[in-house]
Amino acid sequence: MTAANGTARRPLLETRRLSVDFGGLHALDELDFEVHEGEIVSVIGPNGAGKTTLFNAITATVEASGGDILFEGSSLMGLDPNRVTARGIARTFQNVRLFANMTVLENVMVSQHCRTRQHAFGALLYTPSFRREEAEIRERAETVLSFFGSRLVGYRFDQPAFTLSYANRRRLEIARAMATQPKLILLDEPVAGMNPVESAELTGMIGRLRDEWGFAIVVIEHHMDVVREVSDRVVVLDHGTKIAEGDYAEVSTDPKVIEAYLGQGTDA
Amino acid sequence: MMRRRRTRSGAPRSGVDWFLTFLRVAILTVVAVGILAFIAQEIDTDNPFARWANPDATGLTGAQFRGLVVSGVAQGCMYGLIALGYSMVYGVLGFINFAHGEVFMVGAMTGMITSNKLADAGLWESNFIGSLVLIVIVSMIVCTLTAVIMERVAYRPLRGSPRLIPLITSIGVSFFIQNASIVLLGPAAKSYPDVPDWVKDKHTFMQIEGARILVVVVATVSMLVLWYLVEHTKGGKAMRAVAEDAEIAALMGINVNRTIVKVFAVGGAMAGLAGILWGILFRSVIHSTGFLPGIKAFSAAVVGGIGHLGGAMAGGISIGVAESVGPLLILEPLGVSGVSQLRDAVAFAVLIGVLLLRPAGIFGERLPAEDRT
Amino acid sequence: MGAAQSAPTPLLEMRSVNAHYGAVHALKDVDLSIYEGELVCLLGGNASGKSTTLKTLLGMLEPTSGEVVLDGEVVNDRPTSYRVARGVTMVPENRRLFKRLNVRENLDLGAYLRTDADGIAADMERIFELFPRVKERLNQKAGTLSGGEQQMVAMGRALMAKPRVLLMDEPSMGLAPALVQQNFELIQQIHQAGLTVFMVEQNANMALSIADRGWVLQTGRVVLDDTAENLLAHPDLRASYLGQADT
Amino acid sequence: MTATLPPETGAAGVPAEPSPAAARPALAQDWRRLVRMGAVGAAAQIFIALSNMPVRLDERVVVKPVLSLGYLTLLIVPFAAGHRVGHQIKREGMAVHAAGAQEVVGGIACGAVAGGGVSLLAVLLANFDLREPLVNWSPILAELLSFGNETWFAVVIWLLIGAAVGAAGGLLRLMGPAARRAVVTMALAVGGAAVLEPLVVDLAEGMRLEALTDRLYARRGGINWSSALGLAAASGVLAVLGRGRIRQARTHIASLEGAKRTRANSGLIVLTGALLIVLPLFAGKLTNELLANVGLFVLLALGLNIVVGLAGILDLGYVAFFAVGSYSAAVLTAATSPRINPELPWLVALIFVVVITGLVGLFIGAPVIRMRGDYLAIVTLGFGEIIRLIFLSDWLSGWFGGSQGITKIPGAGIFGLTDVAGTDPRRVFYLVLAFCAIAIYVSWRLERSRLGRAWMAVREDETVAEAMGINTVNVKLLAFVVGAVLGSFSGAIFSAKVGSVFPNSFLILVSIVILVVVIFGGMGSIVGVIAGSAVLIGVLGGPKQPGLLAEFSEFKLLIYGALLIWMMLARPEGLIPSVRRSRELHQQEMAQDAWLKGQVDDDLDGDDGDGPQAAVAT
Repeated sequence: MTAANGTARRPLLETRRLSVDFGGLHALDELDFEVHEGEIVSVIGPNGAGKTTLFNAITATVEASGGDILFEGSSLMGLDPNRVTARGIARTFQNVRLFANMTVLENVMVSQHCRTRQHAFGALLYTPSFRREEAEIRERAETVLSFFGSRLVGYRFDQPAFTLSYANRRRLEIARAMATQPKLILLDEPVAGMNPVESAELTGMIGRLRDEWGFAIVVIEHHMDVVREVSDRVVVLDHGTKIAEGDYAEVSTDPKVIEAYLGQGTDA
Repeated sequence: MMRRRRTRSGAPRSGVDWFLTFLRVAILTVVAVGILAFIAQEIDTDNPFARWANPDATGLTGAQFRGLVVSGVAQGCMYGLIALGYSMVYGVLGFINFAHGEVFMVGAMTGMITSNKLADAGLWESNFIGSLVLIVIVSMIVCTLTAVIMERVAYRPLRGSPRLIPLITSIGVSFFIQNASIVLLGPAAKSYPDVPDWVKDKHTFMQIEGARILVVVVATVSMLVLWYLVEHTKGGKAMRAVAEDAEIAALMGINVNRTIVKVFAVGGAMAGLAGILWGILFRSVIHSTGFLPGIKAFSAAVVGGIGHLGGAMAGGISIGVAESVGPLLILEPLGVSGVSQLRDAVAFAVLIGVLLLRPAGIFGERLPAEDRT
Repeated sequence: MGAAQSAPTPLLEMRSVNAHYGAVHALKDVDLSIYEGELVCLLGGNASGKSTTLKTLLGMLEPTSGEVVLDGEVVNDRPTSYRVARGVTMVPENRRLFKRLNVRENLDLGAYLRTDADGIAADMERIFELFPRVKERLNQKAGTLSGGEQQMVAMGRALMAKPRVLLMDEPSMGLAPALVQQNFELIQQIHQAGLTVFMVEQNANMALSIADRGWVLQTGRVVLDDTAENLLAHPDLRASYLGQADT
Repeated sequence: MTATLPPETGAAGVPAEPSPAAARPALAQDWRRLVRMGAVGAAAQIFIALSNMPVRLDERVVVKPVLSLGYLTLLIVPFAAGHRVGHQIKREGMAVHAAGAQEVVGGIACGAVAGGGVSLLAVLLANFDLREPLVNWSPILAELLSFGNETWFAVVIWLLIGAAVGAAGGLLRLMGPAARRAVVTMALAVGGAAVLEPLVVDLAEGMRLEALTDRLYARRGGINWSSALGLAAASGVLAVLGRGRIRQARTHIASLEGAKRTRANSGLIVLTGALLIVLPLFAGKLTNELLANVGLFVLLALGLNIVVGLAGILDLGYVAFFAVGSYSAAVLTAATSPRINPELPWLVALIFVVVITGLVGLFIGAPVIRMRGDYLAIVTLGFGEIIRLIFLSDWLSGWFGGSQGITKIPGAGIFGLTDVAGTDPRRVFYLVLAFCAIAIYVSWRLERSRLGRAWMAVREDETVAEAMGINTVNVKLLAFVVGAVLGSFSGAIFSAKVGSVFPNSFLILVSIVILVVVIFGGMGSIVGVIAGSAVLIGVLGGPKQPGLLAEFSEFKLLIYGALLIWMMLARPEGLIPSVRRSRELHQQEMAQDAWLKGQVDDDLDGDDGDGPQAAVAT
């Protein structure tokens, strides 16, 4: 888990004794968790273990009640969600939340908001810099969408997002996260509801996201084959605390993990 | 399954946050300074602090102050009764039934019509209590019907549409009922017949008018009955289930439509009751009677924590007392002239202040499941 | 096809049902029959019409043609409550408990349509026997339970309706492996206790491992109808639904 | 196959319509539905009669000498009931029964039941005196209903009228689409000509075409019956001939390439602009006054449209900015302003007005912008009322004149040109037109910018928008302030036009009327909002401004209320919707649809034949 190559690298993201309370219920309990640059970390654990809460806390969607979150060495505590995104953390949602009535392209264009600067006056005066930036936004959106191959291109650009198939919605959500130009992407159950073929395809893409785009990635997943395929490291949560950590082989044989999460029968 | 972000106690971050903090501090300061100045002028009207802002400070006598509080409480009980309708509908359907205030107006109008007919027949004087019971029943029936028809015609077809659509519709309904009252019944204010002396006069008991005692007693009793119905009967349990997740409630065999109709009916009946109490207390009603009390009752529901029965009543009383005492307690000592004109502005200010200071209300909100979209 | 071994009239049946969502033909001539005492499953991917089938069976959506038959009676225009009273109950996907209500109230609501106080009390006891953990949590708000406990309450709530056939909507969706396993064990357990179970699943492997028979639904049409064994061995199914997931 | 249907699913499990038989005998009716609809119609008839509309509107003649507006209000209900009773829900994959005699029979029966409401009322009127609560319970009404005859005559005649009109309604269902279109066009042409009478007469005078109007209209108002027939015939023919072409042209323009389409659209805009500039020159005072009023509301509605339509913030206190704009312009320009009176020229004052309103917008916006949508609505309403109460109060009457308001406000002098004041509505109109152009430009440009996209995202899902890096608070606040500033323009023009401001010009009801205009026209749609103001304010009138149907002034608020409800139920996307809005509102219907299709698409990979897009385009 520590960087093997000598230099004691500072982690990209680090939570220190992070706690989140929901009215007396400890959703996260003094959790230490870190992600290094270029790493894919899977977070697994039983339902209600605090996985999504961890994402919400990192992206400031819920308030942490204690501890600290450091991103590139500086604290994210007290920032608004949009500032966190501007710092370079993007996410997807467990139950796919697209801007359903905006087109595919607009969904990706709008998520570049925090990377662009044009003001209302630029738009009103139709200045050259405004036009240039609009063109850039569009171009970048198309680049991002082209990552998904033939799935999200061409005539689909002008389709409202709600007309997409389920798998494409999940893909578009990832594209939207990519367009915020993050350093770290948090994927919340990216293959949930996909069939095995689609799921395998996306699993490969998660790897390419890291290799080609250089993102660090945290994945929450229940599908153990996906976890095995993508993760450099697996972190297992239960009741808001970390019960195991290591590579897939270590974790999947850990008796505590089998007890709390995997169950006996599955030879995953 | 995302939780709504809670308001944070941490340091403000953006300009808007700074401004809000400033506003919160400003509101509290104005209230505090006002009250201090009031206390100062109560101690001695020549007190420099009392004279600082308002050179003509006169102060209030204890009896005056008590009178204000009592009338505020009575008023607040009526707001509380109306607030139940807002609160229950919001709890179940997640939208503000803006027209609920008009149901209250319909109640007061019905009371006016029936009581005048009874007065013509001589029953009003000879058997006041009996007549009162009668007009309460008639008014509750009419209001229940109004609320139920409203639900059937305007709101049921809109289930599942985006949040603001039923709200806009309810504004239309409110507008329609108000103006229907104008074209049918005329635009002039209409009065209730005279009430017996024991209702009008101040009683030896703390110098309170009988009407106000009546209001408080009736409101308390009906609150308790309603609370029992919602918390301890099967129908009440169905209401709570529908409030939380209508789809699953239907799966349990609960008739969701009928349960929602019941919610509207109960809210309507309470508004009808409040309408009669209003009529007995003020003995005058006009087409716009429902507007301000409606807004204030909604504020009361928010203050108490929307979706909470007890909260509605507590909120109602808070708002009633605040608007009754507030102008003289805070604004007058600060040197604002003509405070009685600003009474309604104070009520609105209370709503804004509450939402700024404590958005979830005293008891916290209970809203329909958020992720149902 | 493989249904003939059971009783002659099915407990719950769809006869060439067509259903529409707006202008879209969501179910196309779907025939299903579930016999007393069976454990059967309906397999299909997203948007294949699985949940439309459930809605149609439960009366939340009226078929445009065809018949839904419950114990020999055509129930097309009967509301959900009637069907629940006649013994059709569903355990929804993701449990969907009434989180603000406590466990006891949740169970009570399961028995909403029943009036036999004694029977309700007896069933409550039976559920406590089945799930002792539920009894411990009786006065706790349902929202504060762990995932596994919530699943038990959801099952218990459905059983409180005294169903004859239990519909399970995606019992493995979004659950941890251990929980999926627990869930399927629970299903088997209540099936062995004599209940008819109709399960709607995406996870074909898992579902077919415990089911007697199954159907495969594709864009609203039943494309396969066979015993679990045959389905598991079917090449098309292996390719499109089991993927490389089966090891 | 693109027929949109009411959603028939949902938690409520509303049972859908029973399946119709393929062919039915004439008497086979859904009697329960018929009686229900008839009863609703009867209740509506009684309500309309007792609201005094027939009596008050009897003076306005539509077709001389057969029809007055008053009677029209009573005829419309049985017609609608008769038409609707045959209404069937069409579903794909199901035989829609062939229309036949049963439609007419149903229409007759239902219309008669509805008309029976009036009969019932006539009997009640003759035998009871309910004048006490119901102010319009009068012999005049009884006389009107019985055409001056005995009560029994009223009873019989209204049953017959109801049946006849109901039959007409049923007949309309029988017609093919072309014939129906022709009939509707004919009705609209005659009705439109009658409604527009004052306008047409006024314009004709300006263009020296009195001969035409003398032929068309009767001396004391109303269309001559002969001209009505002629008009109907002409429009019917035109409808049959022309309709297909218009549609052709429209699809042609829509199918053009980007640049060409832009050119076609801008051509249309220039044409409209030119027409609007030329028209007032020929029009008399009445028309210009009307145009100025409509323009003022267009300006207000465009401002509110940015807030409500684009950013999705339901601001019910929009009148506050209108008020602040008016008052600050008044204080800065009028010599009679009580405390400060710099007597600035209007255009200079406007700069300050914009700044002041912007600040007020920030001040009101900042505390409310984080609130949930519906709380925000009520709180803005509260702010709107607080601002009016403050202008009204004795407390600040030293500044704003209290209930006396500020009077003798000079007109708006532009670049040394003569004053634009209320006395010359034509100049006011031009001023309004200029500002409308600004407002349109602003809305149009902003919608297609980074900011516009952010507004859309916030309207869709605020949490996600925030998570995607949008500072939702700032973005919404900006919408609020832009809306406020546009509102202040109309305020400043208003005070110059009227020459005085009083607190009572800024009641909450102004907010509501503007909201109705925006919703009626189509939230988020610039053309829709303009059309909405033109139709509503032009015909019915604003809160205090008379419209073409000045006789309606007593009832217009009632109608506004009813319209708001009806619009939300029947056509929530408005008259001329923005594509996006209609998507949003019909998403539920289409989502399933597209989802299923999308899945198929996926499997087949490619093929965009009639994708969901086809269903979206309206």
